[in-house]
Amino acid sequence: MHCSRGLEREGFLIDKAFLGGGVYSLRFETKELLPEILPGQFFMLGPHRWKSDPFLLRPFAVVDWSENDVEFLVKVVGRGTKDIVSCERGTPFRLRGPLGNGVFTAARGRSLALVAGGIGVAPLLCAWKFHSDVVSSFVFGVSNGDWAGVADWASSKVSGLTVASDDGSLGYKGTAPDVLKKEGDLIDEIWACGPVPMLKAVYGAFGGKSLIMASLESRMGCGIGGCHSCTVKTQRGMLKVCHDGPVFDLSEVFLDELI
Amino acid sequence: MHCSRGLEREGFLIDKAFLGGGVYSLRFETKELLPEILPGQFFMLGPHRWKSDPFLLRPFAVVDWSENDVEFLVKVVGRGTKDIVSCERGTPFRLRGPLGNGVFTAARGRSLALVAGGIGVAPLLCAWKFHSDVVSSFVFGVSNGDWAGVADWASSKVSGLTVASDDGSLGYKGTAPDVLKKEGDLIDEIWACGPVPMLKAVYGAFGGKSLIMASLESRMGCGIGGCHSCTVKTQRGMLKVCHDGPVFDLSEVFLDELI
Amino acid sequence: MSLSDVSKSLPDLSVSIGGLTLPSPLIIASGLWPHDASFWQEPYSAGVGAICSKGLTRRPRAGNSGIRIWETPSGVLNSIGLQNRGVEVFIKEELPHLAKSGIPVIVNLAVESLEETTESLVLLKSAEKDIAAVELNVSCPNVDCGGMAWGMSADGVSSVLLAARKAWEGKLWVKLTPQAFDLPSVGRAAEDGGADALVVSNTWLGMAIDVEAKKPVFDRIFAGLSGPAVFPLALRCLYEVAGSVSIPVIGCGGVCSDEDVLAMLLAGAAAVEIGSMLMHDLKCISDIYESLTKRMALWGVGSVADIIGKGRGDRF
Amino acid sequence: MSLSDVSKSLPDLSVSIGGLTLPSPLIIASGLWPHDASFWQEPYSAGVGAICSKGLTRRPRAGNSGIRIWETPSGVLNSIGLQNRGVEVFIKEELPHLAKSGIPVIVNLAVESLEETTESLVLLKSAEKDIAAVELNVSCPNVDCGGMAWGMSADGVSSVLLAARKAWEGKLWVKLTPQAFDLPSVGRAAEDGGADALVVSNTWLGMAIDVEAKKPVFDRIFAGLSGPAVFPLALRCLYEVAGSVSIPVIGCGGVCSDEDVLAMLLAGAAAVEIGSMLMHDLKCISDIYESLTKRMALWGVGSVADIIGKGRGDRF
Ligand SMILES: Cc1cc2nc3c(=O)[nH]c(=O)nc-3n(C[C@H](O)[C@H](O)[C@H](O)COP(=O)(O)OP(=O)(O)OC[C@H]3O[C@@H](n4cnc5c(N)ncnc54)[C@H](O)[C@@H]3O)c2cc1C
Ligand SMILES: Cc1cc2nc3c(=O)[nH]c(=O)nc-3n(C[C@H](O)[C@H](O)[C@H](O)COP(=O)(O)OP(=O)(O)OC[C@H]3O[C@@H](n4cnc5c(N)ncnc54)[C@H](O)[C@@H]3O)c2cc1C
Ligand SMILES: Cc1cc2nc3c(=O)[nH]c(=O)nc-3n(C[C@H](O)[C@H](O)[C@H](O)COP(=O)(O)O)c2cc1C
Ligand SMILES: Cc1cc2nc3c(=O)[nH]c(=O)nc-3n(C[C@H](O)[C@H](O)[C@H](O)COP(=O)(O)O)c2cc1C
Ligand code: FES
Ligand code: FES
Repeated sequence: MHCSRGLEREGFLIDKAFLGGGVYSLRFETKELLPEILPGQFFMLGPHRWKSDPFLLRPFAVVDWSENDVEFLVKVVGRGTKDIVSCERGTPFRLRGPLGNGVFTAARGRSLALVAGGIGVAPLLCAWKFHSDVVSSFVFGVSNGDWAGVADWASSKVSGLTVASDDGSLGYKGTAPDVLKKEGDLIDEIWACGPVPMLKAVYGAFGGKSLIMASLESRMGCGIGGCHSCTVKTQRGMLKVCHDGPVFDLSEVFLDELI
Repeated sequence: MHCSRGLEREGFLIDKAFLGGGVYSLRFETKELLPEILPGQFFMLGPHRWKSDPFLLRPFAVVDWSENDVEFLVKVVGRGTKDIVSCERGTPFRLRGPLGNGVFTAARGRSLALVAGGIGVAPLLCAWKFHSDVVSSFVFGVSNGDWAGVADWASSKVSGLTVASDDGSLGYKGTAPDVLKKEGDLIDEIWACGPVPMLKAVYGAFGGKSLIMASLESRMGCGIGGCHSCTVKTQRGMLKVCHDGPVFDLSEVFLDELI
Repeated sequence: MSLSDVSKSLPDLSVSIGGLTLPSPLIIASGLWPHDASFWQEPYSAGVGAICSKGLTRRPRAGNSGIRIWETPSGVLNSIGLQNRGVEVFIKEELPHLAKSGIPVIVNLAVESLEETTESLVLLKSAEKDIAAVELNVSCPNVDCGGMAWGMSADGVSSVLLAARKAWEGKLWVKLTPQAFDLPSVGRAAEDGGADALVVSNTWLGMAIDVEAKKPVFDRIFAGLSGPAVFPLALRCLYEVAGSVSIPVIGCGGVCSDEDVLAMLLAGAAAVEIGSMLMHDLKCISDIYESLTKRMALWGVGSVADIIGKGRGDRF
Repeated sequence: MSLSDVSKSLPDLSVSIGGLTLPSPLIIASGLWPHDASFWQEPYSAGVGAICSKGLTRRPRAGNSGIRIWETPSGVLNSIGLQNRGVEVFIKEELPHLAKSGIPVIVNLAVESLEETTESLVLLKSAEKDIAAVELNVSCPNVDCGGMAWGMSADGVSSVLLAARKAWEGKLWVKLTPQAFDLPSVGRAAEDGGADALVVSNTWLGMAIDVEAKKPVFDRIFAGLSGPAVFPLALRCLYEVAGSVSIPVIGCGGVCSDEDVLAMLLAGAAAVEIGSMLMHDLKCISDIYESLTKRMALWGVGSVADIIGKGRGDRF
């Protein structure tokens, strides 16, 4: 390996835990020291053995990090994630990051709620860890009991985590926005991450009242603003999730154009 | 897996040993019982994780086999062999075989010599094991001392193996055909496998006097005579190494057209 | 519907291609499968709708010298050069055994000159009962005279069809080349000339260089690219042609999975041919057949016809 | 020579392309690299011979709606649709910073109408000193008006060159499309029209279908295929064009390794452009540069010029 590879880092998978619901926690040890990572920032990654198929690295939000290790939650949804979680401990990985300039920025003195849907909990765990002092509540919505392991795992990290599930099999019955609505109307700011329908529900309930900062997803090529693959339509034009985001002020985003 | 997959079998890598000279011995346990395998027959194989890149299975001669295991020698020469030997024990493999109709057939009552060059020793080890009663000598030529591990390993299987090396660092100094020439002129039949120059030397020294049956190599697609990728030019036309061979009467083969 | 209910209502995978009914939309493409009846039966025959013969010529051909196959990223370059024993030997020594298998035989006939094509078709007529269709190959990139040249333009295809239709009244497919500039117009020429179906398409012209030897890998320099790498290109060609003709179009190029088959069908294919994937897995067709059946059952789709063309956008 | 001796006689990797000297034959292809000077320096700049800008148009373009990138076997389909801020903003806000990097800037100009092309070139003239060459992109498959249409025929390319050469006297490259029927003739038209070099070529027209959604993945249905999958096809195109023109030809399509670069050079390329591989590894170029240097030293080859065209067979 070379002395400086810029954002291209190498890491070894040192911990892998299956949490249920198709979700794994993966921890990598990096060879070099990591720079400071801000909540919402992400890495693109894949095992070194990916040469040309799979070809593209996959983006994942940082859940936690220290000087030379970094942790992600990976939900298996397709061939890339399937292959990533099949790797043994010790497997060398390509880790490109930290990426993203639009991040969750702590706003002291305001009431701040975090709301996560499913795997969207990942960047919010990072936000909580580094800004727990300013967070007033954290709601984690999941579809059903398959997520019990993930919910337990998250609860062990976040004191006072409120869990909700669509079918009531875990925590409150209802969606995360539903629960948030019950928690009180006076929220200055919301940090959100989850499926598009959840983001729409949050915006429907709190748009105009609270500032809603949401971490968005998009298919990515480069992760550095070069290829224009990952754009979302906003009031400021087509913006790049990898470079201008992934965290955006939801009031600027054309929610109906999200894929 | 299905009940009958014909020639497509599944096996697990159960043993891997590095023998030096870039050569590994690999042993696979198969799920189903194997049919009888004749010396010279081969398998096309690759780890199950090869989906589209690498795409083609690689051919390897059977070294040894029993009801449900089969052993190969694999020399690393390119990306496929490199990836194959990097697999851990337990890795599931696709094993297509046994393939080949032109095989080494024992000729009782005649003097028979085996001559191998480098990795060409593989099918001859199988021939020796199943026909040691009819073999009068077995010469194994290698380039240099890098092959010491392979030569030791082969010697442990073949009593009376004669080793020769180009630079004299192992056994006799000289090529395998040189050594064979010294061993005596009256050989009825020779079974040979090795690089094209070796085959030419054997033919130069014994052609017309002894029947020379040689296992040839060629780039392969299907292994079953379907794709016409693997042909060699012979006096009977373009013949398929996978289907008509891999063992051919060398007097029929246009040696200068071998690649 | 859950997977366990699937067996209750197995969908019908048979397809009809210009009047020819096949038990499955999965056809083995030309040049991959041995003319050896022992491979035209279980377990290899499971799920197979038809098998195309190796490209045949009027007279035997030895094929090309030198390296004939080379792996590329997710693809395969080949330069076989139509090695075959000629139409006559095929009819006498091979076809009868293959036909006995019960698998529909598609005879892939490589167009060299018009005369040879006519002669071959006249010979094939004598074995008509054993031939489900003739697939005219105007698209082989690996030979000098004829081959792909006929398929490059509408005019070339028209003259081939004119000659062929005089000698052969049975089912006639035309296998196009993606090297043609305007595939839809070539396809329309074939339709106008009386083709019953089109196959879109053959291999893509590529090459490789052996860097250490500092020379082209193949004696003929260029070779044909196939395999998963070309799937997105083949799908686009299929989509264009299927939108431009009214006869059935069979998709071919890089099909490897039930997803690929469904993509081709949704784009308008009446069936697919599978070639290179068989080198990767001799039994891929039965696996694809199974997963296709399951997926169709899950979708609640009763027949292949209900899928064909259902994924087309508004272009063409 | 052994590897340890390599450092003693490092070969010279600079190349000359129609009078323009670049420090390395490895050029970053258009559409992959940010117009952000922080990426135009170490460690990313190591081994880079030049960088092509994103395809620019006379006026800003928002690009295409919907999914813009899709992975295929060893390849990538893209449908970006030339999102860019327009030539004027580029000249004012971006180019000065990029030029300061010292890396030669190749301005990729997407040809829409002839008028717009002329206007853009006139504007670029004001920044001529910061521009190593203009690369006319007559090959973008992802836009409606113009784009690829200009590159499909010799006539189209001739008219573009006629207009362009009136407005731009600096170095002029033309980036061809592999969708053209007769690339050599299109290449000759560009040469005759005064191009200093050709780039062969852009992406290959493909498509994808989202099987579960039962519809095309891309809003525009078709998209451009790039990446390792297309390398054998791109190498063939390069080989054909390099044998048909006398200006330098730059290879582009699927280049991922030093072997690929050498194959392109041996086939006749004067340099290469590397695109998709950068998505796989932002730093691939410096790795390729290093291994290329080592390999050339092992071969005992002192300069890139000694390799160009040395692997050509006798065709063309
Ligand atoms: C900034 C960012 C952060 C992310 N953080 C996480 C995370 O912390 N944990 C996690 O599990 N996932 C995260 N994702 C999503 C993750 O990147 C995708 O699930 C993954 O790339 C899918 O790869 P695949 O090969 O398994 O899926 P594919 O086989 O390529 O596709 C399967 C499915 O995944 C979806 N998908 C594919 N690529 C993306 C993508 N880039 N973004 C969103 N959806 C995609 C598609 O809609 C498709 O339905 C994040 C995505 C982004 C953009
Ligand atoms: C019938 C038969 C039996 C064989 N038995 C053995 C064996 O027992 N042990 C063993 O180590 N090797 C054997 N080989 C050779 C082995 O198949 C190749 O070395 C292997 O396929 C190379 O794969 P690769 O991906 O590593 O090489 P690639 O990267 O594809 O190519 C690297 C080099 O390998 C050579 N090569 C590639 N494919 C073949 C091929 N099919 N046949 C010959 N050379 C090839 C090429 O000339 C090239 O120089 C046999 C080949 C055949 C045809
Ligand atoms: C080794 C090989 C031999 C082939 N021979 C023929 C042939 O004789 N006639 C023909 O029409 N097509 C031939 N083809 C083309 C295939 O039938 C098919 O059209 C092409 O490979 C694309 O499909 P695939 O990607 O599924 O392989 C051959 C392909 C390969 C790989
Ligand atoms: C995301 C993406 C965007 C591209 N944008 C442009 C462009 O704006 N102008 C252009 O001429 N080519 C563009 N291309 C084509 C590349 O420059 C290159 O010609 C092509 O991708 C083939 O090379 P590759 O296989 O190395 O990527 C783009 C390619 C990709 C993948
Ligand atoms: S992923 Fe390339 S610009 Fe965002
Ligand atoms: S490898 Fe296909 S015929 Fe021999």
